Amino acid sequence: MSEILTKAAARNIFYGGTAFFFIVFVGLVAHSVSTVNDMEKSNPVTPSVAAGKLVWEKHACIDCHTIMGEGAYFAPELGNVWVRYNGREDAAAARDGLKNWIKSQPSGVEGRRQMPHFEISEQELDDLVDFFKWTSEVNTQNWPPKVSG
Amino acid sequence: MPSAFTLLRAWGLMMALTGLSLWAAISDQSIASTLAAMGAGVLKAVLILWAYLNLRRSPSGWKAVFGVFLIAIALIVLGAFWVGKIVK
Amino acid sequence: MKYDSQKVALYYFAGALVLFVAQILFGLVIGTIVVLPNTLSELLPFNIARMIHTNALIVWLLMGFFGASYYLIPEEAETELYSTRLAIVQFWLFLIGAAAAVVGYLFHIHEGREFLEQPLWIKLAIVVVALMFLFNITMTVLKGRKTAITNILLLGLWGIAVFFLFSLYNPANLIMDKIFWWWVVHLWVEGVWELVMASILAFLMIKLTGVDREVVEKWLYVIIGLALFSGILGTGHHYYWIGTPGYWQWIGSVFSTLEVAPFFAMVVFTFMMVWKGGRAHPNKAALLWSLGCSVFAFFGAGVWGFLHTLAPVNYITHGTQITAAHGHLAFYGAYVMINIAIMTYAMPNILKREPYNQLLNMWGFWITSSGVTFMTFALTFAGVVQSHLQRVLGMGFMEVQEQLSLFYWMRLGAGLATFIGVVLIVWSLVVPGKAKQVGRVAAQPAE
Amino acid sequence: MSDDTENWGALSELPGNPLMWVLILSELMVFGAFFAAFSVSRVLHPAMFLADQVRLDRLVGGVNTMLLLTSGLAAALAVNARGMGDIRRCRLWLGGAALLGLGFLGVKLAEYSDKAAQGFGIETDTFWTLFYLMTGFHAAHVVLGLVIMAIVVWKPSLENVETCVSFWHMVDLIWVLLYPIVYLIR
Repeated sequence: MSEILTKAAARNIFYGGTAFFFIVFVGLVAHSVSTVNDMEKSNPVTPSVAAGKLVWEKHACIDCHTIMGEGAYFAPELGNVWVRYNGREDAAAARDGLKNWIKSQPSGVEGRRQMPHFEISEQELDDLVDFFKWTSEVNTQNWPPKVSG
Repeated sequence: MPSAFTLLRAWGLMMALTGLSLWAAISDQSIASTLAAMGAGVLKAVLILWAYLNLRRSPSGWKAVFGVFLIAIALIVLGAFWVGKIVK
Repeated sequence: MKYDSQKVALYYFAGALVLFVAQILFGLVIGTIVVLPNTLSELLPFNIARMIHTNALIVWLLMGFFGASYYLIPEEAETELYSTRLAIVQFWLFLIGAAAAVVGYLFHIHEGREFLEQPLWIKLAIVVVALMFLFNITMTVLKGRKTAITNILLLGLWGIAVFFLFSLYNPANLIMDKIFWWWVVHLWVEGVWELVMASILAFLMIKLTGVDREVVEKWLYVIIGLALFSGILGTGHHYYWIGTPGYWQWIGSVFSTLEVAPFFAMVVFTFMMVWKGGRAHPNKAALLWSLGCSVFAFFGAGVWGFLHTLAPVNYITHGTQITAAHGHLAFYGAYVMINIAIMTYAMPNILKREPYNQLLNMWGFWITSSGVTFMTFALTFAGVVQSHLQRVLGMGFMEVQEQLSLFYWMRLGAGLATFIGVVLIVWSLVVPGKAKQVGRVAAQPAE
Repeated sequence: MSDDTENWGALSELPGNPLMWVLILSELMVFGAFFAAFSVSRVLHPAMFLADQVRLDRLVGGVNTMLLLTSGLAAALAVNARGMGDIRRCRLWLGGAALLGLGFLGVKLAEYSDKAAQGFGIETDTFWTLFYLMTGFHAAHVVLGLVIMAIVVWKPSLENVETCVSFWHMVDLIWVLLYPIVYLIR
């Protein structure tokens, strides 16, 4: 009898402990969400940034590229691609450079990884670049360590 | 279970140790006060385990586990403090 | 097998094995594209093949979990399933949904968040399927005996369904997207899936070693306690560099270091049980998979996870091939192996055969395990080199990738070996052994 | 607690429910790691730590230590009372322990609001991140301990009381180490 009690108590401690850690986790996530909301004031998600994210998703870019280090590791990191294209110094040139790169794919170079040709309108390309620009301004605790991504 | 006297004695000792380490910390900032603070902390931890948790009745394996834990913490903290002094 | 309705597990095991083979085939395709980039580049781009590879994995593992639940819950609850028909309908819905998703992917019908690429209507169908499943097994458990194993299995399966709901939430803010994307991905594989895995493992230990249920269930509580006490806040190791506050670096580092503990406990548990039980169960292959599962999960999830979980290390290795190495070995060790273990145990019972083709099955074990292990080493080396060149020296991504091609060839070779092993496993599970062989295995006395 | 049918291995040798000891040992590992992290960070940023640590009130920490230690005494006496079968006295001691625990939380909250008013938040720098994480996580355990106490006052079986009080002593144990490491050693 007491045997069953001990195990029932063990179960309750498991549930209680799990609930405790989950509550702490939820509390911390709630705090993080509030900091993200604060950040949005200085780096707002404009309609074009939101549209750009949808372009990013529509073509499943993440299944080759990474963004903030998450993705498929097959193609370059794009969280800081705006910085890599020198967008902070010369925004217009970076925008043109990114758009032209996407439009010129696939390169067809033998032995080089091929980015497919996507049907992306001029408007969508601008949205996508806005999305990259927005992402590059997120405070990622100085990650990646090098601009190479 | 430990007797009420054992518990009370442990409690009194721990209160005194707390006062002592607080006084040592406020009155000077030498290595001695650091040793006193950490020593008092570890000693209080031992008393909690020994009297409050009644670990003196537990098998030596468990005593060793907690002993190693406390010694490791004390060594890390004091070691880091010492390294910090040297670097400075 | 004591209950007729347990047979329904066979549908799920068969479906899982088909998708398992598909997963490995698409793995070979993308492994090939990595070393020979012009392969299929127009017809089947990398991103499409990759989403089929990962989605097939997730779906077949879930299908295996469903099958395992349908097999072990009647036996644990000591009652027939609530509804066999519902289970069969649920299977076909799930399989058709999965097939539709794959065909859709080939025609570029998909959404765009990693692992959650299913179109919305498929996600909703998955929710419906999950509800059917949960209703069925919960009703079964409610009318039968309640054991620690059914209890924890149910908690795990309900958790899978609840956290999947976060896949329906896709905010425009990428940081918010990522924060809650991990509520599906991490809280699945480092949370509730571990409950499912541990309870299946406990069931197998009771059956295979003959150790008392009492002992096994106590271990089970210790293991899952360690798993969730560390795993929930261990989510912090995904919140280092995605726009969340810096304190996650401390939380993630500390708690995910502890995530090794449950896997270590599982190794001790399985070996202790086998040692204490001392019973020679005729299904040696199932025992091999069970032991292998705990060991490979410890290395894949525990050791390879710890390797890059501390924030200062992860700062350098995040998003490199190190992550890929860890992912492959962890999924194989923890979730592929537990599924194959329960299939190896259950399928002969369902099909009313003696444990058969054991030798072939064990060859499958060794070849597949060697393949995945070699793949893990190749990717680990690739990741170390990549981290150094790209993150320390600052070389460009594509330039670095060219330096890694040797490792990628090795990975492809290991993938081929894995594929051969998988074929052996599937063959040994599906095709009945020769009568003579069955007789010989059955005739072996229990030691 | 350990006849043959109730064998949880080595965990049976400790007072209270074995699974609580799984939790307690996990927590000791977590806080041990935090103590190590704190000490190493201080070596890496000596100036920052010195400047920030001065802001902490050692006396407040000392008062809290004494509150928790006294609460621990009351909790230990509750186990004694329960062991002698005196459930009413056991409940009284538990109530006293809980009150002192509430006092600890009150002091803690006053301390937090004082620091927040001075502009020190969890993201201010590494010292404050660790300060808030460690003391905050510890305070969360105090809250959990109070919840467990409430349950045990309601259902005071000997095993329940022992389990609860073991957890409470663990919370004490962590604090007596945390206090010198965070507040005193500079």
